[in-house]
Amino acid sequence: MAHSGSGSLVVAIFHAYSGPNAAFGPEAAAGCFPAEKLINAAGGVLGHKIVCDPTDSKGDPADAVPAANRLIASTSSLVGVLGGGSDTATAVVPLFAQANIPVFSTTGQASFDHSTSPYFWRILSPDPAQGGAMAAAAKKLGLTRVATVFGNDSSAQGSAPAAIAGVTKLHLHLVTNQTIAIGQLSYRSEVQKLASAKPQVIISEADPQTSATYLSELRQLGTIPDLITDPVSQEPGWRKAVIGAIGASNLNARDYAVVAYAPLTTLAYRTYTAALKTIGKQVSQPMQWNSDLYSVADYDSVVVMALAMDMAHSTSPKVYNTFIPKVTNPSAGAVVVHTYAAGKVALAKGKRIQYVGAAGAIIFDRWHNAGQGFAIERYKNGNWAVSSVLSSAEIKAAF
Amino acid sequence: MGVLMSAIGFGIVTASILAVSSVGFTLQFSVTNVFNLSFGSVMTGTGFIAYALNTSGVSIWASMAIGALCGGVISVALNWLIFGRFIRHGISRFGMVIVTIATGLICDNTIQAFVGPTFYAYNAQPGKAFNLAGMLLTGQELIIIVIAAVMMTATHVGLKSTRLGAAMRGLSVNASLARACGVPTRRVVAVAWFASGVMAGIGSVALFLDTSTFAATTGSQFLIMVIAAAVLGGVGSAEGAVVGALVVGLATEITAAYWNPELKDVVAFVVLILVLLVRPQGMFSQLSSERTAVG
Amino acid sequence: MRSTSAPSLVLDRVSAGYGGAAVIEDVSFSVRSGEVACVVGPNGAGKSTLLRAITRDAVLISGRILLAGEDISETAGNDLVRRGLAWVPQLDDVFPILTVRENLELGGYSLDRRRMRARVEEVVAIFPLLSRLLGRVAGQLSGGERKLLAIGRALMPGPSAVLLDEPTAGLSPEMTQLVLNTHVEELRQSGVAVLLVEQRALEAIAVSSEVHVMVDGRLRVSKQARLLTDGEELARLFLGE
Amino acid sequence: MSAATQLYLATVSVYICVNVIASWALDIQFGVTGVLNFSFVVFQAAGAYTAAILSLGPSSSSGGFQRYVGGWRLPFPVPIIGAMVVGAVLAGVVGLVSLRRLRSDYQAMVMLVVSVIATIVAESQTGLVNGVAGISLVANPMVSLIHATRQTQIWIFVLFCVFCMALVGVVMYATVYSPFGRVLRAVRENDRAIEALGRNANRHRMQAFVIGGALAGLSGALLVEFIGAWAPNGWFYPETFVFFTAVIVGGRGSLTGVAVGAALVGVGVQQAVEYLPITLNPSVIASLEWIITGILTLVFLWTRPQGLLPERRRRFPTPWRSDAPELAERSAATKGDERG
Repeated sequence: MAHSGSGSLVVAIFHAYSGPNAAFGPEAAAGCFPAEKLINAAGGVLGHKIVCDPTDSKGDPADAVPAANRLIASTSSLVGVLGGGSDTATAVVPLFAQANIPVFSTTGQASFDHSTSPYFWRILSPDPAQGGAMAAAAKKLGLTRVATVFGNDSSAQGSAPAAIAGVTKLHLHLVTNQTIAIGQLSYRSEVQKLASAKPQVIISEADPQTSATYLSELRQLGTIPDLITDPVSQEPGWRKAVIGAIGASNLNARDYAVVAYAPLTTLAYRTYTAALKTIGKQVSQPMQWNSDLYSVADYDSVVVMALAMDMAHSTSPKVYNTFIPKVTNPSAGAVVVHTYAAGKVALAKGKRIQYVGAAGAIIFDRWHNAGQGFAIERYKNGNWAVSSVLSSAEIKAAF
Repeated sequence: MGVLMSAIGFGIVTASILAVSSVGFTLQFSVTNVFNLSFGSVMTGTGFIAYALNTSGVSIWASMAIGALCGGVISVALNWLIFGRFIRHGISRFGMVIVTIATGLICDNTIQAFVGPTFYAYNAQPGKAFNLAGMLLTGQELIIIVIAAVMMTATHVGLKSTRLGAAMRGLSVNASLARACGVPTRRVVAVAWFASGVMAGIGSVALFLDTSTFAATTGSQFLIMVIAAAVLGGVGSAEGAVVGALVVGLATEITAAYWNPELKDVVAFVVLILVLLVRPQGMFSQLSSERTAVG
Repeated sequence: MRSTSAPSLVLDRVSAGYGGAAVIEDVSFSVRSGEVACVVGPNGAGKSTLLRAITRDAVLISGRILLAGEDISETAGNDLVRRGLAWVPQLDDVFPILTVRENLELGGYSLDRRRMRARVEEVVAIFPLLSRLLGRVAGQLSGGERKLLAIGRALMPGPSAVLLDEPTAGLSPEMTQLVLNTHVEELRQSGVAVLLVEQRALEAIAVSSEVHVMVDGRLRVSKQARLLTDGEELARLFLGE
Repeated sequence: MSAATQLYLATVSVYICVNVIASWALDIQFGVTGVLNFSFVVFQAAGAYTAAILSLGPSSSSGGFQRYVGGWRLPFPVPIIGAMVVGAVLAGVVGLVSLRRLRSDYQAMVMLVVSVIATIVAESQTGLVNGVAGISLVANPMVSLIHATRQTQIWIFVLFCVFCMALVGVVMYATVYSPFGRVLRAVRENDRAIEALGRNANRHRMQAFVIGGALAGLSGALLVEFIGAWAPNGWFYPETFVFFTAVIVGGRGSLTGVAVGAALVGVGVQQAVEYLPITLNPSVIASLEWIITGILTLVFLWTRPQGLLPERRRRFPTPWRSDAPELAERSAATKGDERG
C-alpha cells in the first residue's frame, strides 16, 4: 500500500468492495481512475502525480473505522478521499475530517444536509430530494395510481419518506406503500398484494437481487406496470440482475429512471468517457459505468481537488480545502472550464475559473452540498437518454 | 380466500424447493451423523456450475441435472478430503460442526473470489402463469413442484424397498452393527454424501430460478431455512423433512400475506424453536440422540 | 456332548487392549463347530475386550486368531462377516427402526439377493418363534424377542462361528432361560461354533461344553463344562484364590 | 509519532482489547463449559446498541434522520453497565430456550437461528435501532467528561479499554480456576457424571452463558463508543465464527491462549490482509480474510486442537476403566472402515 512514492498524491477510494454494497467501490473507481489519468496526462498537480488507492470499507462501520484509521496512518501523502457511502459515512467522515482530509461523499443521508464539517463535500443531491423528484416524475408522466416499494436498506430508506410524502402532496393516489426486507428468497405475497392494488406505476428503490426477485414474481402474475426508479437502476449490476429476471425489453419499456440532471453530452462528459475507456486495467469493464452518475460525480470530485490545489499553490489538504468552492462556484469574471487541463492553463494565467464538470455545474452551499436538478431518463439503443427534465417548480411542488 | 389460496400456492412452491434440499441434508445427516453446515456452499457451487452450462447454451433443466451430478461429486469429495478424515482423526461431533462451518466459509468465499460480489441469473423463461384453484403458478414453478414430488417419491422408495436403502437406514441407527452385518459402511456413506449433493444441486437450481438472481452467498443464506425444515421434521427423517418444508413454506407465505412480510422468516424460525421446546428431537425423528459420526 | 469336529475358532496367545496398553494377555483356546464354549469371570476381567479383540474393535497387540483354519488376525472389521465370523453385541443388537424381516435381510447383506431371501426362510426354520414376528418393527419387540432376532440376524450370512456378548444382560430370569436353553441351543444345533461371554456364569456353564474362566485379563482355568458344576470351585476361581 | 499513526495504534489497541474481552466471553461459554454458541455476536451487538441508545440523546433531537428507542443521554458508566446487563439478560433468555435438553448440534442450530432472527428484527423494525442503516453519531460519554485534546481523549479511552480488559482478565482468572470453574469444565467433559454427583449441569451452563453474555455486552459497548456507529452488517451471523477461530487457535479454556488467539485472528489477520496490494478486484481481499480464518480453524483442529497455549489440564480422579469404552468407540469408528 506504499503509494506514497516520490511526489505522488493519493486519493483514496474508500467504499465497499464486499458485502451487500460491493458495487460502491468499482463505481467510485470508475470515476477516480479516469481523473487520475487525465490529470497526470496534463502534467500532474504542481508537479505531483495523482494516484487512486482503493480501500474496502466492507460497508460496515465496525470494519470501516479501523480501515480508515489505518489508511490515514499509513498514507502520508493522502490528499483526498472519495467515500463514505450511505453505509459508513457517519462513522468515517469525522475521522477523515479530523485528519484534515477533504472527503467527497456520495452518501444521500439527510444528516449531512447541514453538515458543519469543513472537510465534507457532497456533489450529488441528498436522498430526500431524490424521493421528491420521483414523486414529481409520476405527476409529470400523468400516472395517478401510484405504489411505492422501497427496500429496508439505508439507501432506499433515505428517499422513501420523501417519495411517499410527495405522492400525497401532489394529490396522486397512493394505492399501496411497501417496505420490503432486502435479500429475501421470495416476495410472492407482497407482489400479490401489490398486483391486487392495480397501480399504474411503481416508485421503487431496492438492491439488485431484491428488485430482480420482486419484479420477476410480479411479472409472473401478469404485466408489470411502469416503474419510476432512481440512479440505482442505472448501475450495471442492477440492470444485469433485473434483465436476467424480466428481460431487457420489459425493463426498458417500463423503466423511468429519475436521476440528477447532468446533460451527458458536454465536453466534460465526453472527456470523461474517453478516459474511462482506457482504464480497463484498473476497473473491469469500465464502460459499464459510463452513465453512472455516482462515477461521474466522483470523477468531478478528483478534478475539483486537483484544481483547488493548483489554485491554492499547495498540495496540503488543509490549505487547498478552502479553495474547493472557489474553483466550482460561479463568480464574476470566472472562465468556465470543463476539463482539468483547461482549468490548469487558466489558473496559470492568473484567471478565476468555474469548473462545470461531467455532472454539470457544481454549486456548493454553505454546508458544502451541491445538488442538481433532476431529469427522467430512459434506456434506448444501448444508452440512457433524457426524456424530459423536471423543472424546479415541479420538484418543489412535491415538498 | 383469494389471498389465502395464493399464499398456499406460493407456500407449496417454497416447500418444494425446501423439501428437496432438506431431504438431501437430512439423508446425509442420518447416515453419517455429520451436521453439515457446508451444505449451502455445495448448493451455491452447483448453482454456478449450472449457470456456466446454461449460459453456454444448455437448457436449464439439463443444466440442473448435470449440475446436480457435479454436486454429488463435490459432496463426496468434501467428505473424502475433509469430513471423513476429521472423523477418523477422532474429532468430537461438537468439533465436527465447527469443521463443516469452516469448510462452508472457505468454499463460499472461494466462490466469491472468483465470481465477485455481483448477481447472476439463469437464462430461462418462467413460462405462462396458470390459475389452479386460485393458486397462480408459472410453468417453471409447476415443473419444480413435479421434480420435487418425483425426488421425494424416489427417495422414499429407495429407502424403503432397496437393500441400499435398508443399509442406509440401518447405518443411521447403529453404525457398528451395520458394520458387523458386513455392510460396506464407507461405500454407503459415500452414496449418502453423493445423494445429498445431488439434492443440493437440484434444490439450488430450483431456488436460484425462483429467486431469479443469485450470488455467492445465496446458498448459505437459504441453508438456515433448509436446516430449519429438516430439524423441524426431525433430523434423519425424510418424511419429517417434507412435512417440515411444508410447515416452513406455508408459515412464511401466510405470514407475508396476512401480517408482516418482513417477519416471515422470523415466524418460521419461531415455529422451529417452539417445536424443539416441546419435542427436542423434532416432529418425526426416530434417531437416538447420542451417536458418533461415521466417515 | 463331546464333539469330534475340527476347531472352528482358535485364539492363539492373544494379547489385546486399547491405545497400547494390554488389557488381556496371552489368551489361547478354541471352539469347535456345533459346540458352545463360554467365557466367564468377574467384572473387569477383560471378557468384553476379548470379544472386541476378535471383532477388531480392540487392538490386537500379539497372537493370532484363526477361523476355520484361516488366519483372520489382519482382516478388517467389515470383512469378518465374509470370512464367516458373526457376532451379537451386548447392547444395540438390532436396528430398532427396521422390521424384523429387514433386520434379517440386513444381516445377510453380504449374500446375493436371491440367496438372502432364501436364507431368511432357513433362519426362520431354525428359530420358529421368529416367523410370527417378521412384520413387526424391531424397536417394539420384548427383550427376549429382540435377542432372538439379534441371534437370527447374526446367523443370516451362514457363519462358521458366532460370538454372543452377554446375551442375557437386562433380561428377566424366564427370558434368560428361554434365550440360553432354547435359542442358544437352536443356534448350536445349526452347526456353528458358539462363543458365549456371560455374566451369569452358572446358567452359561449349563449350556456350554467348554468353560474358560477369565480373571485380570488372563485365562485362569479352561475345563469341560461337565467337570465344573461345583459352585464353590467356581467362586474360588472368580476370587482368584 | 504523527497524529495519524497514534490514531491507528489507538484503533488497533482498542480492537485488540475488545476482541480479547469478547473471545474470553465466548471462551467461558464454549471453551470452558462447552456450549456451541453460534449466536454469540448477537450479545455483543446487543451491548453495542444498548450503550448507543443510552448515551445518545432522543432520536428526535438529531433531526429525525435516525430512529431508535431510548435516547436518555445517560452519563458514564451507565451505558456500559447497561450494556452488560442487557447482554446478560439476553443470554439468559436465549439460554432458557436453547440450553434445555437439546443435543449439541441442534443447540448450535437454534443459536444460529436466534442470530438470524435478531438480525431480521433489527433490520425490519426500523424504529428499534434504526434498521439496516444502523445507529451513528454515538458520543462517548466517558471521554466527553474529560476536557482535553481529541488525541489525549483517545489515549485515555485506550487506557480505559486496557483497564477493562485487565479487570475482566482478573475476574475470568478467579472464575475459571476456582472450584466453580472446575465444575464448568466437568460439565464440558462429562455432564452425566456431574448430574450423577447431584449437580444440575444445565444450571451451570446457564451461569456460564450469562457471564459470557455480560462480557460480550461489555465488548460491544466499548466498541460502539469508540467507533461511534453500529449497523447490522457488522454482526451478521458468520462474524461469530471469528471468535470461535480465536478461541480454537489460542487454546480452548486457556485465558492467555485465547487472548493471543483474539489478537492474532480477530485483529492480526484482518490488518495483515489489508496491507496486501489490491488487485483488480478488491473484494478478493475480503474473501481472503474469511478463507484464511476458515483454514486456520481446520489446520488447528487437525494438527493442534489444544491451541497455541493449551489449557492446563487438571485430571479428574476417574478410574482408568472409564476411559476404555470411549477409546473402544473411537477405534471402532477409526479402524472398522479401513476397507469398507
